Amino acid sequence: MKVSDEVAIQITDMNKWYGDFHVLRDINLTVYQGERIVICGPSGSGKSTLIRCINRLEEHQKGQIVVDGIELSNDLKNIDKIRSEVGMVFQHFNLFPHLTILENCTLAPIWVRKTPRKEAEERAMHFLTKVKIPEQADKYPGQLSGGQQQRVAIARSLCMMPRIMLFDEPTSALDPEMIKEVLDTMIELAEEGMTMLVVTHEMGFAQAVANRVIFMDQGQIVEQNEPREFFNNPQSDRTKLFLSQILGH
Amino acid sequence: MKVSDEVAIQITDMNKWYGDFHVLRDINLTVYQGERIVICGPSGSGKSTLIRCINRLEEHQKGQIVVDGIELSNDLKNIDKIRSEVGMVFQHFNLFPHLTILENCTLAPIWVRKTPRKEAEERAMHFLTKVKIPEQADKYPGQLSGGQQQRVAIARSLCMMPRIMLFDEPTSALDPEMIKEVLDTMIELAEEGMTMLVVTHEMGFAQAVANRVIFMDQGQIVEQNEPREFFNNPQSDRTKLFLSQILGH
Amino acid sequence: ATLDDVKANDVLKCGISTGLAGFSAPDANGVWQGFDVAVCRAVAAAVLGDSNKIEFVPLTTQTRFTALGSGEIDLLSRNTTWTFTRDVDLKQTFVGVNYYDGQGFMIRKDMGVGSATELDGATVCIQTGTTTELNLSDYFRVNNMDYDPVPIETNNEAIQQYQAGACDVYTTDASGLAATRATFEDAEAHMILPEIISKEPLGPVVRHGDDQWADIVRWTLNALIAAEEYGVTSANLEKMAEGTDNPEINRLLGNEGNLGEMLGLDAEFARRAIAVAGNYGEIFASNIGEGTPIGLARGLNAQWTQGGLMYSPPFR
Amino acid sequence: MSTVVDDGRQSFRPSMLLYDTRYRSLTIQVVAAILIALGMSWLLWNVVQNLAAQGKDFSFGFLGQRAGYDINQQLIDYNSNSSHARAALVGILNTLLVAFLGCVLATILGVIAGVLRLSNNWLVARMMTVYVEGFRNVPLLLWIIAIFALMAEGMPQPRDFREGGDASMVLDSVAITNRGIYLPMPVWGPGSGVLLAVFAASLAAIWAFRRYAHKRQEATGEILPVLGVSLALFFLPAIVFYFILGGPVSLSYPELKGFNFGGGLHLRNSLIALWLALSLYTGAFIAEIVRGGILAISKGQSEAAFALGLRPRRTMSLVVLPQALRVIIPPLISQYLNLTKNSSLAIAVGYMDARATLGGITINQTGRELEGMFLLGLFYLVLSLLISGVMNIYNASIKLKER
Amino acid sequence: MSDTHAHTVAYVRDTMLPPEVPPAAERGVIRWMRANLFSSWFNVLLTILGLAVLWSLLAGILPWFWNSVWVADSLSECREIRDALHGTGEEVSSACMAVITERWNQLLFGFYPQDLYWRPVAALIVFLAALGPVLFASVPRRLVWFTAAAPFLMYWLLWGGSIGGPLAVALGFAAAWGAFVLGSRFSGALAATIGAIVVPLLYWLLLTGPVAGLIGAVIPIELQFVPSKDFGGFMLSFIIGVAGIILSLPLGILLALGRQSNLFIINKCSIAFIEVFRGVPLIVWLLTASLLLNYFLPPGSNFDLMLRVIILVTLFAAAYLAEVVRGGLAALPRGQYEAADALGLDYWKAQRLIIMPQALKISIPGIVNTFIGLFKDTTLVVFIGLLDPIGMSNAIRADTSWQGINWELFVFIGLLFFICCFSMSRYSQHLERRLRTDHS
Ligand SMILES: Nc1ncnc2c1ncn2[C@@H]1O[C@H](COP(=O)(O)OP(=O)(O)OP(=O)(O)O)[C@@H](O)[C@H]1O
Ligand SMILES: Nc1ncnc2c1ncn2[C@@H]1O[C@H](COP(=O)(O)OP(=O)(O)OP(=O)(O)O)[C@@H](O)[C@H]1O
Ligand SMILES: [Mg+2]
Ligand SMILES: [Mg+2]
Repeated sequence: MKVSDEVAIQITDMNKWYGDFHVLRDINLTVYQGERIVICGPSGSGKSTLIRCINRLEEHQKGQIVVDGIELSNDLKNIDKIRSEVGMVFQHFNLFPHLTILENCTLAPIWVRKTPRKEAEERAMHFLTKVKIPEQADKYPGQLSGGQQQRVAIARSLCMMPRIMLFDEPTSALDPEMIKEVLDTMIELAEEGMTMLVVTHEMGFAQAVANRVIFMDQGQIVEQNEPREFFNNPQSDRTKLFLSQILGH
Repeated sequence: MKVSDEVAIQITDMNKWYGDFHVLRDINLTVYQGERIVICGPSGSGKSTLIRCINRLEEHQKGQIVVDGIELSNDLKNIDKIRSEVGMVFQHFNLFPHLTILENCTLAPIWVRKTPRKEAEERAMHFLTKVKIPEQADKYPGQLSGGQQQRVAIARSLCMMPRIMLFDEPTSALDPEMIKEVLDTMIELAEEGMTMLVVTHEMGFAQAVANRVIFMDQGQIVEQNEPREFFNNPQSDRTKLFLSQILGH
Repeated sequence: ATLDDVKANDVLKCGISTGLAGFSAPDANGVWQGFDVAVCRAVAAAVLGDSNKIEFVPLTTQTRFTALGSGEIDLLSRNTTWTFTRDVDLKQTFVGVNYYDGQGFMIRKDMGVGSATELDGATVCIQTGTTTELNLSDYFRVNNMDYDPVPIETNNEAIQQYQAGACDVYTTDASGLAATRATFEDAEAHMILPEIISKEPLGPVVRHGDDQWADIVRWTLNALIAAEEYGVTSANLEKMAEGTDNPEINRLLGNEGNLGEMLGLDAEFARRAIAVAGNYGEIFASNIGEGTPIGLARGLNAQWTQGGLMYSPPFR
Repeated sequence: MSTVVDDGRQSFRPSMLLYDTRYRSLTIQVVAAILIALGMSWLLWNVVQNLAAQGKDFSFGFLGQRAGYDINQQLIDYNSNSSHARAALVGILNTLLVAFLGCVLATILGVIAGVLRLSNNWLVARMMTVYVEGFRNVPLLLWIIAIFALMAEGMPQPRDFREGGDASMVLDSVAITNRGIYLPMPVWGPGSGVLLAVFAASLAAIWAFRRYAHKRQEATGEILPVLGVSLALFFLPAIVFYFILGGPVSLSYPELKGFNFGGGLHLRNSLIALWLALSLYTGAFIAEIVRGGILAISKGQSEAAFALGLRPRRTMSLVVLPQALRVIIPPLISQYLNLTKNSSLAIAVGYMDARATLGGITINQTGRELEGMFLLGLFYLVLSLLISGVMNIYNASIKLKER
Repeated sequence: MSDTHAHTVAYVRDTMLPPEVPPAAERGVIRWMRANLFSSWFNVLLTILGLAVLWSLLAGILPWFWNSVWVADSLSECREIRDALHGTGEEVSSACMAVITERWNQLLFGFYPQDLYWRPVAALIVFLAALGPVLFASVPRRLVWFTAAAPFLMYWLLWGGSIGGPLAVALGFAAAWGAFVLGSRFSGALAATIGAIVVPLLYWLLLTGPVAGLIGAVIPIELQFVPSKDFGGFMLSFIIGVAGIILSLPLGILLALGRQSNLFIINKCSIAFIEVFRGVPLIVWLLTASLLLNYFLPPGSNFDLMLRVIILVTLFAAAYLAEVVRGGLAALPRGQYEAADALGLDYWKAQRLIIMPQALKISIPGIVNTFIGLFKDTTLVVFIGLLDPIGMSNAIRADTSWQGINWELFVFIGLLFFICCFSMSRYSQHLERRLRTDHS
């Protein structure tokens, strides 16, 4: 798997507070183009917050986040630019229930990218085929299973042709059978060289595709390493403890 | 496990109709003190109705039910007496959401048994400890998981010191992990010699603790036997069919 | 100016009552009829040449003056009493009197009351928002009597309350009482007490500060009154309009002089006004006179020549 | 790779007013504030112009002038020589009176109808459905007018109470006429102070007894008959003392004098009609709220209580009601709000409420519609803000319990 | 592991029992009566009480209605006919329904010209048809255009005049749309929004008149003009109610957004507006419309009372709708906002494409209920001299022929309102149920 030297995301000394609560502390992270990073850590450690900061669903208070050469600041234009570069897949899919699958996928290209409808639909069908549900295009989200919905959510993000994809526990709301469907889709994506940040506890996935695994605790990056080292030879005690719980059960 | 000769429940030629629908037909059943009976059967066969008749949540129209020597009739005093002798655990727990766990457990002892509050609370804590959630006593039901709620429901019934416990599919609304918690609690109870009537499809539980398994269909008791015989050597065709479905999946 | 507006819109906006028997009420075809309405029609005919170029705006007691003040209507012809405060303080201009009324009392005969002075302690039904309330209060206070007012929003409800005996007495303008009594199933069982406790000169009202318009309405009304005085009726109007030997009639009907032009209208304005429904007497007779269910006698509203108060200044 | 870092952090550029999240909201708010202020001042400017054109001013001086009209129902002293301000006050008190009475009766009717709609008595449940749907789907105004008319036509006139008339007083003390209901009125004689004191004492005793009963139950589990004892404490001492003191409180009975009944307490038809109509109408809405509240408590709750041996009455008071009330009370209070506002329909029956005095006759007599309507609106606004304030406090308090 | 004990009886049933009929007391009518009418002494009491009430009501109403006189020219004629039929001796209660047969058209349409009754009816049909795309998912989306055009069509049908007027006004919206599209193409979204507000305003202020004339000249389609003072009866109530709801919807949405907004000034202003309009009774607002609105407009401006009423009713309804829509907004999961953000949609696009379509759908039952309330409340316009059904009944009773008649009119009006409101409220309950199942 190739990883270029180009920096996709550069986070420097980033800090975030919720009110008085210090959620993220001095985060430093460089993600290269084409890298696939898995983030894990105990609940409440700030994983979600970290990736939500990257497309500015949350505001950080200190430090710098540069995505694709654009610094995230209060400038709305930059935010818009970054958001259309960065796709995000949520734990609960968050499909738009009042639109068909196809409309879900074409909405942002049409209204944000100003793609002609026809082109947008073709592209949507392309990505829906990729996630293996082209035949569902005219259904509504409520008519699909969880796994299918999550794949639609992935296709919806892809339709914006993002250079970076963020996944926030994309499989944790799914039944075991469906997890596999979604992971397969993600693996396929990874193989195509998409830059990906994935919050997940699916260690199998991490071992299969990640370039790097990052372990967070109490708002800090405690350890990062390539997957094999990370799982077989964790350095920090916290990581060891965490891994014993995760893998044990 | 000891089973005494004393009769706890005696049902003779009992019939019940819902409107024109004949739900229970000629039920004859004798339950001895300390016996543990599992009732199973296809959906709609009248299992719930049968055990609800025993504490008069439903009225029967023909035949006789004698609980602990008291015949169930329209006499309100008898009904009250029987209800405080017979505990019941529902499929959906039916905890009182506006009261804390402790208050749920002390409500009936205080208002029905006229126990002083202190004593009632001590007893409640005792039973909550028994079902392994003493630390939740001050929470509200909405803050507990399903398995915890069902255990509270069991504790709540136990606080009335009933001589007989009825369970109506106590685990069927629960997630798999939680089923175990609740079954463990019930097994413990069984081991203490409580008279129990349990409507359940947990065949493992039946084999582990039941003295007798009763199979119902179309409002009738079709077969009853001790568990080993019942599972290994069912007599009636219906029972065979039912067991093949239940155990198969 | 109002006249220009009216001409420009080609319609006269006339404020009337939302419903008062004999004075303004819609018939089965939705056409407004009545004594007050006739004044509007006469003005419309005089100004616009067509008695149907009117927009009737039904008004309640509460909304009438505001509607006039804000220009929502050009002319208010809604049994409105001419009082000092209304004229001076509330800034309305009363242009004349088309009906001399007075507040009276109606009571069941079998109550055995013969005079308003015997009404001590009575329950009195009364319409709110009118001068009636103030008059009533003053009358009982002056005569040192007690009463229990039952204020009601509409005439209909007042009648219903009165008929059901929820009040002993119904008080309103005597014309209204008569009109009301006439429709009772047992009209004979009710009487109107002899006392009239107030003066209620009812007349059309226009906005303060537009003298020309006030003159037009005033003289249209006067034309109707004068026409009766001179015997101009709808029957002989055509003939008289050809010219008579009475110069006053000639001036009235526009055959002589240029009274119409002075008003800013044409010479035949009065002729058209009279042509709508006849002279004052005819209007009276056809809407509220003794031949109608209302059955009002002319009384004070007879011509001055017949002992009444109807008196038009000369057309000269 | 080189990153183009936007170093506009420090330096301020005008475009940031629009595109910088920090300033953007400020910009929008300032623009909105300016627009709103402009709109307001435009309206005010027009008012000033119009007032000038009509030669009027804006002043509340008219409130001090003599009102000159009579008000038939006064909770405080008033006659036609009083000022307009006092007339307004009389009207406001009348509004509050009918709103209060209406809320009480509407609640009673609504609870009864809501419970009966769930009754297993088919006939009664159907009749309650007809009541609820009938009142909810026909304009309140029509009901007010109809009930007023019905009362006028359906009840005897005072003269029917004369010799030979076909009406008579209930228990010789209450006269129900089509002018209203005449009730006996208590007359406080000497010694009635003692009676009041006794009454206050029994209220205190009830409170003390309840506390004692609670303590005792906590300690021994015994349940004392709280309701019975409370009722006894409420009535008995007062009655006993009444006779001991030789009946210090007498009743003045209504009596037919002249045209009307005199003496006693007169509840006017307009008040009763408005009160009934408001209560019946709002009661229909409350019935639905109550029904919804009870239905929201699943059957499982009462079954669980029954299975624990709780009697139906205890089940109601300990399990169903505490839960149902949480669902019921917030919408109930907004119904109170509606009822209060709807009481302004008093205009249809000539009940002299705030709208009729301040917003009606006073405006009519003085021509001060701007000032009058302003005060009237302010009164209603303050009233509803008060009521909804209470509602918010209550909502917050039950939320707290749920945690 | 269970040990056998003495009592265990293995038992197998070899023949299944057939269902039996329940004992006599548990069957048919008897059971029904016992269960539904006489299940306890309290219920017996209730049943008897209920029957007594029912009896007394029916005994009063039925003969009155049964003896109705349907054809007569006046109340006195009614009485004569009644006396002729039933004799003068005793009091026979008899309704004089002739007032309805003679005046039903006024109660329904006011003074609308009789030969043009088809127009309000057609407007009603247009209204119902326009609701289709909003209320039913099965109706093709494209018909939304018809819904958008419906208000103008209804206006034209009701008031008549040249088709130029409504078309010219509608063009303003087209202009707004055009300005928005052009603006967003060539400059930012903000410019587009400003353009979409300013352009139509300028157009309406300056150009509508000439454009209307022009269109009128080009397309000479004209209906007879009917002034709004001829509107009355139910038609008036309905128009005020419908106009109030339709016009208040955009304002209500904005207020709801304002109330949800975290911009301090906008938030507080929205709250103030909502509280003021909800806190003061409608009748006070109506009196304001008739007594005061002119004070707030430039001197000399003066327009139709009905229009003024519609303006205040709109503001009033907007405050209520804002709360309804706010409920719908609150019911949307946060994820929907976040997903829209993450896709790069800006605030207005997210609102328009994602949030509002869902929130409004959830709010439809609430909107229908608001409409029912408003429709009933339109009867209050009687107090400012508009001739709604109740006002109309007053006017009819001012005719000497019908003075003194009451109940027949009340019953007729009440019945009509009941039918309208009851069916609407049933429908909204149905919607609520459907929404509940849709969402769970
Ligand atoms: N909007 C918020 N306001 C205040 N605190 C918050 C908010 N969102 C999250 N937090 C807190 O911030 C901390 C980090 O939250 P975050 O969701 O990032 O954790 P996480 O690592 O994703 O956990 P999980 O595995 O449970 O999703 C938690 O302690 C959480 O309680
Ligand atoms: N209140 C009722 N009125 C009418 N019929 C009822 C009522 N309750 C239950 N029934 C019917 O009686 C039959 C027996 O119901 P019951 O609940 O006892 O079945 P069950 O064996 O417990 O089934 P399940 O396994 O689904 O709980 C069913 O056909 C059911 O439809
Ligand atoms: Mg998370
Ligand atoms: Mg069951």
